[in-house]
Amino acid sequence: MGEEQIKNLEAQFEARIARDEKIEPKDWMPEKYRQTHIRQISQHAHSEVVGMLPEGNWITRAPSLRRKVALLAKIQDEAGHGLYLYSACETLGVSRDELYEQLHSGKAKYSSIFNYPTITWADMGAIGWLVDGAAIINQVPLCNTSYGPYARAMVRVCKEESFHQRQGYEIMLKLANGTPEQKAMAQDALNRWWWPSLMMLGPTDAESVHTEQSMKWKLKRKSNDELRQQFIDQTVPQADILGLTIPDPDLKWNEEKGSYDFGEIDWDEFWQVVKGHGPCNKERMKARVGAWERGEWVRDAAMAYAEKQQKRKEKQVV
Amino acid sequence: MGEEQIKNLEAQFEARIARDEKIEPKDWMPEKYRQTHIRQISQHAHSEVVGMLPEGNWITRAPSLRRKVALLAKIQDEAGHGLYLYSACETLGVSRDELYEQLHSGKAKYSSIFNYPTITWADMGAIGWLVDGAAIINQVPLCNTSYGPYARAMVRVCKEESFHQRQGYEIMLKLANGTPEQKAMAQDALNRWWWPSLMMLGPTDAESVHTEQSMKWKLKRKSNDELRQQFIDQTVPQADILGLTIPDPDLKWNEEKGSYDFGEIDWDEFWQVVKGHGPCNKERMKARVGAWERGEWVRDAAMAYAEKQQKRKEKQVV
Amino acid sequence: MKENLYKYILGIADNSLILGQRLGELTGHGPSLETDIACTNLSLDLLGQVRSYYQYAAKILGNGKTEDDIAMLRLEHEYLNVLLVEQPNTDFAYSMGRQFLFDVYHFLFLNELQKSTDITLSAIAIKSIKEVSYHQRFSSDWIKRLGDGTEESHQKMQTAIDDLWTYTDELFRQTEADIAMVTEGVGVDVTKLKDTYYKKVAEVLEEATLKIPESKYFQKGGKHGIHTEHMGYLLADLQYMQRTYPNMEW
Amino acid sequence: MKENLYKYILGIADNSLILGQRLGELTGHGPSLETDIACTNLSLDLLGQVRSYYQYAAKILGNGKTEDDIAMLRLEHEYLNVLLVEQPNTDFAYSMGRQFLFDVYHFLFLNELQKSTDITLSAIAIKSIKEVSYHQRFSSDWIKRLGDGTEESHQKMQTAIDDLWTYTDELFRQTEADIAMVTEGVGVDVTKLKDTYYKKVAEVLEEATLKIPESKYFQKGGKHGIHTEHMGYLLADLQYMQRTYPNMEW
Repeated sequence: MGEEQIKNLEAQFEARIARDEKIEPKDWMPEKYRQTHIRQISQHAHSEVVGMLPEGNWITRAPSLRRKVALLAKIQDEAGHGLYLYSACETLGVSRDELYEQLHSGKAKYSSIFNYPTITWADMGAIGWLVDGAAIINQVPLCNTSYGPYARAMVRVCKEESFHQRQGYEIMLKLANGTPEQKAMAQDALNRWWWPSLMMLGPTDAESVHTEQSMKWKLKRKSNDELRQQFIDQTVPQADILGLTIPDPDLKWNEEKGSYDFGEIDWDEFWQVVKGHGPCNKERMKARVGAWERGEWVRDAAMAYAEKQQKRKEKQVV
Repeated sequence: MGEEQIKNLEAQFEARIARDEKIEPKDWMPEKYRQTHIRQISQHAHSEVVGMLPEGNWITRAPSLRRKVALLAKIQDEAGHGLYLYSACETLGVSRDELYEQLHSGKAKYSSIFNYPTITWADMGAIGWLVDGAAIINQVPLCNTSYGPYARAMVRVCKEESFHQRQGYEIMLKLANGTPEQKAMAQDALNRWWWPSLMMLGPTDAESVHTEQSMKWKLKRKSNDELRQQFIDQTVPQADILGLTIPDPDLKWNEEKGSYDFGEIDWDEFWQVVKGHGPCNKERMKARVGAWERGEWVRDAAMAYAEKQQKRKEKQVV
Repeated sequence: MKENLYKYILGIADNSLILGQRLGELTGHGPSLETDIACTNLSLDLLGQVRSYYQYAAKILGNGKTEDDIAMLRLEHEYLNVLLVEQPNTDFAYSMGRQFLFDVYHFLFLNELQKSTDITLSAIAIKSIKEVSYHQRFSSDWIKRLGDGTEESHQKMQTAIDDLWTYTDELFRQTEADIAMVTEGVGVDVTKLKDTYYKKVAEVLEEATLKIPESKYFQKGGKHGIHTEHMGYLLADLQYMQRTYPNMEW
Repeated sequence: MKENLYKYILGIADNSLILGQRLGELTGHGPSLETDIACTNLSLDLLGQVRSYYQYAAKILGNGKTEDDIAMLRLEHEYLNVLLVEQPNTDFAYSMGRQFLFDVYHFLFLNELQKSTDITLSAIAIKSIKEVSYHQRFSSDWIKRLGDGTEESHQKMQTAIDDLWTYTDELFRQTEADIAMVTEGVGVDVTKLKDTYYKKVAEVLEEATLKIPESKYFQKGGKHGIHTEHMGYLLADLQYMQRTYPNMEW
């Protein structure tokens, strides 16, 4: 294809996106669009899968049968999200095995928040309330993103996420209205998850790369700092209802701008975790890689069996 | 050596034993004597080592620091017993690695009692009281057995065993005088360990092989049934002091013979366990073989390091 | 209190509780995302059933104890599950072998329990049997895949079946409470399920090219509260929160 | 109550308790009978020391709580041990690496604690330092054997050291209680031990032909009761009996 032709295609492509048309797998797309989407969708899928681990840590110890069942269901949903996000990603011409390989080798990232440990039961509440809360703020705009398969996956994801968030908040509510030990447990979880949740919305706009391009492709509609402000403004009143204190002495209502001022985020910590030196980065990767390696003979067996079955069928037909 | 000569040596050898002289590693001995001793001493060593597992199962869960420390010390003693029994065995011209190989392949036996699970803390008491109690009855005569290294090892073993037995009894005493839950726990342990302990004294005389020869070599001084009677007569009053009931409806004092009558032992169970089908035979072997295999690289490293050090020393000397 | 009925319910529900707990350990650590989802689902189904049983048991107790008290605050010897379900997740072949050997039983059992004269038990059975029918298909499929997959998987699956076989006989033993409930028409006479069970199991094993173990030695104890050494550690986790924070709502 | 002193004692004793517990898991499962004996012995020594500390702590509490209440009935966030000692027995290299990185610190620490103005703490330190001097020799020897053994052992030992390194910095951090106790002449100023520690560790690592990790990223939290995910499971076992059978004597 000549350079002229490509430019032409690109112009048409951008015009379609501008008209809010969906791009589908068989449509022509610029290589950069494909790569950017593979990176973002797979990162999102990996986050769902790695995100199963911190919550999975409390399945065997959930304090009641009702909570145990709900936790299992939630983690099952996350595995499901992983599954359809990987599928969306595969429509861009990359295999799930390649994506796993990228995760396991450390080439692909996943959400840094899952590198924090779940130490108490209250963390199940805090993750639902804060982490899923921040995730929703990141994700709702993606229901209208330009790439069709991703947008459709996100519709389903967001619906379930907001159910998870309510569930998490309800765990917190029960603790906050419980015994002093339970209330202390809830406050402690808020203390530990608050700042990492704010960091989930990404680095400050000044440090953020890819933003402009992502805006154009509707992978992003607001800046990180805007989203962060939205999250804070939405969450502070929820904490008030719980009677819990947000661990930020600088947090206060700013009448003038109609939103909360808040303290400075420890970006050193953010980058430390992103670069692989968070409290659980190594454990999470060990768990995923370990599961994958321990499972190799199982996957091989399933493959071998399927091939045998196929041959048997073919024989029958003959 | 002519047949005549051998007969002569054998006669002298038996005469020495009859005079209560000790046989030492460098002395001439009949091959059958050597083999019988290798079998018995290694079996005894293996029992100490496998015996660490059921008790080791409660180290992390011991109910008080004092008990945890005592349990650790006891298991450490058992490892020590294993160590000097293997050493005694090695004096007969067999290596420890060969002995392990025999254990791991299932060729060598160990005491069947360790194929029962330790389910509650009270089992730590019952094992000390009953299992060590039965072991002592088996072992005290061996302090005067004919093979010197074995006899000397047994002197040390027996001293420590009787300390362990007292410790076990004291655990039971505390439970028996404790809360209803604790007393029930003690009774339950007695129920589960009583019959297996009786079986520890070996099959009935009618079924017992090797007995005559072993008597001559002072590997045995009393028959299995005599030892069993001794154990029962000694243990029943101890149970009475605890206020616990021995799980044998046929148990009663026989004024005439001056000892207890007791019910029939389930020899089917005995042989099932001996043949490898007890509750924990597989687990015990998995644990031992697993530890050995996981430890291979460590032992290799220690060997390689020792060789390097040796060479360095030699260089220095040169 | 109807002591026999209470114990009878525990005997059923504890199997599902402990197996559900074991399955829960696998979440996030399985060989593929698909198996993770499926195993989590098995766990979910079983624990859902458990709740119905314990809620009924709590009603029978009638002393204010809740389903969670029953699930998480008994002493080890008060759990009446069979030894099979408490066996650890040694590898995926063990997990699937355990599941399969239980599912075949579970399905036959619920099929009969549907006819119980106790309407609550019958209702739970009717509700659960569809789920368990799926469980059975799922685990049977994996037995076939692993048994008739690669040489390595065949070996591992055979080892798992051989090891777990020793716990199958207990499924068909009856406690005194069981017998009393059978007499009343409430309980299922499990002794009558035994032949069908071994026949069904043999069919799947044969299709999976696996040998049917010949050992005649079996382990028992769970139905009388005497468990394997694995059980204590499982309970330490299961009960952790309820023991550490007693009398609280969650 | 002397709150700072109480917390200070816990900070010391919890390290030994949790490490002793980890060592106890190894008993019967080590690479040789000799290492089994040695590791059991380390555990014994540490738990012996722990008893002295907690008995003293119980006296300070003065509310009838015993050494066992303190050892086994606190909530997770009330345990003040460093993260290093709670790390699991991943393999023998990890167990020895953890031991070595702690022993070097422990020896330096006790050496100073001997001079404490608190005579009980000073007495415990004097009594314990011989044991810990042996521990340090034992673990250093194993670092050398594994580091300078085979290629495989070198690799494993390096991996363990690299992973555990991230937990060393916390040893030299001070809580408010620590600082208060240093001021009173009771506590040891651990910040002053840091250089000597890394120098000693480096010497052994070098002799063991191991690389000294260069990472400047460290983990912390244990001294403030914020532990790793491993801790909860360790406590579930440690506390099992005391939680399940409260208020009993053993």
